[in-house]
Amino acid sequence: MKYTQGKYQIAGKSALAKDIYSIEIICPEIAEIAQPGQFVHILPAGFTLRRPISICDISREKGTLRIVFIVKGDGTKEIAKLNEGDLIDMLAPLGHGFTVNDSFKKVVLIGGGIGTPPMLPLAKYYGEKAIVISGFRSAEAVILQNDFKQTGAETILCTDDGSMGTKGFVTEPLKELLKKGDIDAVYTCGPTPMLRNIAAIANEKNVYCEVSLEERMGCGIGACLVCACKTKKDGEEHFAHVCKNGPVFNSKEVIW
Amino acid sequence: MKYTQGKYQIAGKSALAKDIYSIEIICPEIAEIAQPGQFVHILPAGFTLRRPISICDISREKGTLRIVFIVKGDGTKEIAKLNEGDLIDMLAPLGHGFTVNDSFKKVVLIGGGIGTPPMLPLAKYYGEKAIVISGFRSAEAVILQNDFKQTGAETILCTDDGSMGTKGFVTEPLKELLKKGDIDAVYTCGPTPMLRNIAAIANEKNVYCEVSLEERMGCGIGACLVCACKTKKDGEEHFAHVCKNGPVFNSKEVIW
Amino acid sequence: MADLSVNICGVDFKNPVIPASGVFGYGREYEELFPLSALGGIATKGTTITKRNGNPAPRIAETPSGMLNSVGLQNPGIDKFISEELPNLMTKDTVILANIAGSTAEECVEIAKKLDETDVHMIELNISCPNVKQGGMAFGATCEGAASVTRQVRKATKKPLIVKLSPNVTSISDIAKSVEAEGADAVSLINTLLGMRIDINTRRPVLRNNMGGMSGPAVFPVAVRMVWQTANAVKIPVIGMGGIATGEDAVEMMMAGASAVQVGAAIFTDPFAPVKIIDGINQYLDSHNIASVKDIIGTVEPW
Amino acid sequence: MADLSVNICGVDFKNPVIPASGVFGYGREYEELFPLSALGGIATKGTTITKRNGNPAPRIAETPSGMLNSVGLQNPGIDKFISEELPNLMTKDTVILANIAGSTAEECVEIAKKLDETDVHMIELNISCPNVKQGGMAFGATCEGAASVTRQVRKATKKPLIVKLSPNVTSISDIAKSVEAEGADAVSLINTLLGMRIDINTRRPVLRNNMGGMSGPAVFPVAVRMVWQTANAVKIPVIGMGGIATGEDAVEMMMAGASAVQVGAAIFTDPFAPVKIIDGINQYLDSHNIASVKDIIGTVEPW
Ligand SMILES: Cc1cc2nc3c(=O)[nH]c(=O)nc-3n(C[C@H](O)[C@H](O)[C@H](O)COP(=O)(O)OP(=O)(O)OC[C@H]3O[C@@H](n4cnc5c(N)ncnc54)[C@H](O)[C@@H]3O)c2cc1C
Ligand SMILES: Cc1cc2nc3c(=O)[nH]c(=O)nc-3n(C[C@H](O)[C@H](O)[C@H](O)COP(=O)(O)OP(=O)(O)OC[C@H]3O[C@@H](n4cnc5c(N)ncnc54)[C@H](O)[C@@H]3O)c2cc1C
Ligand SMILES: Cc1cc2nc3c(=O)[nH]c(=O)nc-3n(C[C@H](O)[C@H](O)[C@H](O)COP(=O)(O)O)c2cc1C
Ligand SMILES: Cc1cc2nc3c(=O)[nH]c(=O)nc-3n(C[C@H](O)[C@H](O)[C@H](O)COP(=O)(O)O)c2cc1C
Ligand code: FES
Ligand code: FES
Repeated sequence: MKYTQGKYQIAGKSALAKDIYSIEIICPEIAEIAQPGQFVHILPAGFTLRRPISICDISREKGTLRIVFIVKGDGTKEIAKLNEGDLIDMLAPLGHGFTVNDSFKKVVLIGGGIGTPPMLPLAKYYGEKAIVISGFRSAEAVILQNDFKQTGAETILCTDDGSMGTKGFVTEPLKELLKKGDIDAVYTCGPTPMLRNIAAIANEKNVYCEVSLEERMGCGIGACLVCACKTKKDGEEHFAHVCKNGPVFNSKEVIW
Repeated sequence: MKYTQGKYQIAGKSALAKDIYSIEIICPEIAEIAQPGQFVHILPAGFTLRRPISICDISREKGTLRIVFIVKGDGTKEIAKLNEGDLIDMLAPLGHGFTVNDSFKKVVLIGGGIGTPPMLPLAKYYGEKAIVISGFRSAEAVILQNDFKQTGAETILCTDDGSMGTKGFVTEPLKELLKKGDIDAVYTCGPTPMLRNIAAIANEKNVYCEVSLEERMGCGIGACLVCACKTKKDGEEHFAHVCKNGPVFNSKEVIW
Repeated sequence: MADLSVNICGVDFKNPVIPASGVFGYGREYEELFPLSALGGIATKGTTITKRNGNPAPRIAETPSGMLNSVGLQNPGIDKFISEELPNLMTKDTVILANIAGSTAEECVEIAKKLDETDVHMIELNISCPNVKQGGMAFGATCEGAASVTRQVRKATKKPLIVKLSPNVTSISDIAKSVEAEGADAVSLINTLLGMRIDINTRRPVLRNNMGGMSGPAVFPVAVRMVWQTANAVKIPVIGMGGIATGEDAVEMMMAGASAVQVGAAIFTDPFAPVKIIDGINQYLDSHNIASVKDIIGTVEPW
Repeated sequence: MADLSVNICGVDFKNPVIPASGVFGYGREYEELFPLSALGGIATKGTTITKRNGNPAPRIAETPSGMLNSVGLQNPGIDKFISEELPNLMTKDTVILANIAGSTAEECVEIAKKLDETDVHMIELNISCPNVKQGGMAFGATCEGAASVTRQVRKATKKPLIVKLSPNVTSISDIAKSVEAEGADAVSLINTLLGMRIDINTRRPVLRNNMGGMSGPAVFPVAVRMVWQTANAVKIPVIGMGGIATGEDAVEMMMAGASAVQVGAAIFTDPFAPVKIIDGINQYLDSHNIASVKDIIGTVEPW
């Protein structure tokens, strides 16, 4: 694993929805090695702990990364104050990302709410082989749909209240897709109950499934053992660490 | 005593010398009642305690105050980051200022280093009746000399190293002036040893003398008893409070 | 507008927010900014039997998200407090907590007796001041010491008796139990955590008294923990303090088990802090559809 | 370039900066960022006799200028530490402090015996972990408990023995004296201050373990005070920690009496903190024309 820490310049910032911002960061040495599913660990000015945010886009040509985040508490509020030209303090790229496989013919990418951003690098990788299912509370919270379309992937949009796309949960279209039997893998990120349901569905159909988990972090690199999550491997239970062993896990390893 | 707290807009900022800044603040309700020798209590963003800074100029017409301060530690460094248009959090005007007297014919105002700013409102009040003695380490630290000249006051400049004005301490010209016997009052602000010497000299010549003291503060308004200084009144020793009983004291009351 | 009133030891507070002893003097200076009647109560500066000058200056230092003080109980003495400050305070339509801080148990008893003859609503017995050589924290450091001074003061007054505890102990809940057993009507906590800063250029302690008491947001998690442990250990009400700066902080402290809160260092940062905290509590209650602040006291559900 | 070397209990440190136990693992992850040989030493994660999973997550919370953790000594057990981590660490040209944390005195003894047969430079006996039910802070809360476990572990090893003390006590210097009397070669302090945060929307403690240990800049003044008191009470060296984030902080802690410093939470804020602190100490010494860092230890001049 390779990572570095420094202050990097922000090339651009935009608001995607209420309290949701997209930031592009100039960090060639990080962009060079970053993988889909990895994250960056950002220090909001004046805070003690860093905040983990998934990588939403990687441009090796431009030497930039893009992140998309929602203002949740004081730390993300502070990060949201940054503007084009400002410096952002990052430790990156971190974690074990998604396993991509060139031989896969058809994959499903499922993002729930602020879990959609890490699906974008996968959509770019798989292109027309990907079907992206995105789920949001309602129309105001919908983000990144054009970005997904531009990758060539097929997109399916769901909202809880039906204010945009289909009304209902992302698991409905997933079940439909899995019925046909030609899906090689499911990749997903979002709220834990959603991940658990998706893992169960994929498991039942015996489809390879990777989930991206969240846990509160200290170091972000595997040293402090703060970000424990229960996993099983070869039948044995043990505490893995989301920052280093994850955030992406084979869904069969996770103990929900 | 009347004071208020709020966030006020900065009308202008300039650098006077290395690490020394002048800030003009739009605060009509404070400017209306502020008196020479009073101070403002500024909260640097992110700090627990406020920082006391003397009022250097009061414009009732423009509704502004001016302060001049030196970057000393983290708090003043933070205040120095503020720029025109930014808001500054102030509790003001505070303290007991200088006693001015219309019947005085000739007064001496003595400022040492960053103790010169509070002399300016006095110079404006007394105009040609005032002789302003300013003392600085060296030429690079000299501030406010043009401002003093514009008040009509006579100005005498001393530097410790002789790189500008007369070489030597402010007490030398003071002694000369007091010899003539026509000085009604001495007002001074600066480092404690300087104040102590000036007080002794004025006392010896039986000239009325007021000194502006410094002490670390909490509330700034006389409630917390943090800013104690030893004084005597009617022969009795007691602990006065720089923020409320001062910062300006009759030099005879101070126990050095 | 939710119901903010609380009742502690039979005394009605219009809201649960009280400026802490030592930061608010006797209210005169803050009255320039807001009416004292807006406050739930006022804890007055710690009073000794005779006038005290306190420790030499500097008496304050800034620390990360907090501060140290070493004022050392400067006050005019109990007689002047009763003759010159209390009558004015009693007209302010708010609960007055007279904080007493004798250097010996006998001194505390004498002060309590004098206060017993006044109209003051409550007595807060400070057995936890870290800034004086005698009395102060020494009383509060052991269960026996705390119990003994409480027993004696208890006999001297029929006023509701709050004992203010030191956080500089191995088990604050044990101390709380020992003062409860001696008839304390409530406990308040935490007083300041003993700390020190050194000026590395002069190699001198920043405070002239070498050490001082730390307070402000930095200590908040320690205070919440101690209030929670204490509220689970005693049956009498707990008044919580230590680092409270916002309405949310006050709500958190009350959920931990505090029936009311005191606000210290935050007043230096923002002199309007107490009234903003009252507003903040009300906003929290309204936005969560909670009718009364009493409904949140001690409601944290441990894992 | 000043001389940064110090000697503690006969062990030479090239500089006085040591990442604290628990934040640095066994160094593998930070080695990606800087060579471990740059460090004065490394205190390894607290080791128990058998593998421990630690407490359930969340195990961390942010607080004003600080943090809480409730990891609860997750570690692979002493045998795996000795076979899989220690050999690698011993090649890194830095002093290795093996932190041990048994739940009983017997367990500590057993771990110490196993370490005695390795090349590890020093043993740091943690009698102060606030995040485990057994052992941990319980040992460190009384002089008798601290003395007893120290006495037993002392017999089990000839390695230099550092005892790591808890700040959650009435008198840390008394505890230090009692472990000194039983043959501790040094003491290190402070471990974390017990704290708690509550999520006011869910009414649940933020940490799944309800309480956790507070560290980071917020605790620095308390740590400086405790190091000063302890250094004045014992003759053995004191290793200081708690909130150190800059070279200036390290200098302040050493003036208070620390012969070396450990750095915990600051590493989360800035993974390069230990090397920046080494630089900062050097800069301070150079700009003050001080030839050796040894010349500042314990030099604060109280008023
Ligand atoms: C691997 C990973 C990738 C993530 N990617 C994204 C992303 O792309 N976009 C996005 O908006 N959010 C993402 N999150 C969630 C994001 O980290 C939190 O929303 C953020 O840390 C909240 O910080 P705060 O200061 O605003 O909130 P506060 O609640 O004030 O934070 C307090 C503490 O809790 C931690 N915390 C709070 N919520 C979470 C959470 N859900 N996960 C981990 N730590 C948390 C904070 O980091 C901080 O240490 C990701 C989390 C993880 C673990
Ligand atoms: C009545 C009064 C008027 C003043 N007027 C001016 C002025 O016009 N211009 C100017 O440059 N300075 C003035 N000072 C000094 C100024 O307050 C300090 O330089 C400033 O507080 C330092 O803050 P800091 O955070 O930069 O330093 P730090 O040393 O980091 O401050 C730490 C703490 O010590 C306090 N402190 C440090 N030095 C002083 C000091 N000399 N006096 C009082 N508190 C101090 C700070 O307020 C803070 O609480 C005045 C002080 C007083 C008491
Ligand atoms: C300047 C100052 C003076 C204090 N004086 C007293 C006092 O006289 N009596 C007392 O019981 N507590 C005193 N305290 C402690 C406070 O009442 C309170 O317990 C402590 O500051 C914690 O609250 P905070 O974090 O909100 O400041 C004082 C605190 C400060 C900051
Ligand atoms: C995440 C974390 C884990 C810790 N684990 C241990 C441990 O296993 N053993 C130990 O003795 N101290 C442990 N500590 C305490 C630190 O070693 C140190 O004493 C404390 O954090 C104070 O230093 P700081 O303020 O620099 O963090 C841990 C601290 C943190 C933050
Ligand atoms: S955050 Fe430190 S191990 Fe994961
Ligand atoms: S600073 Fe509070 S009394 Fe002067």
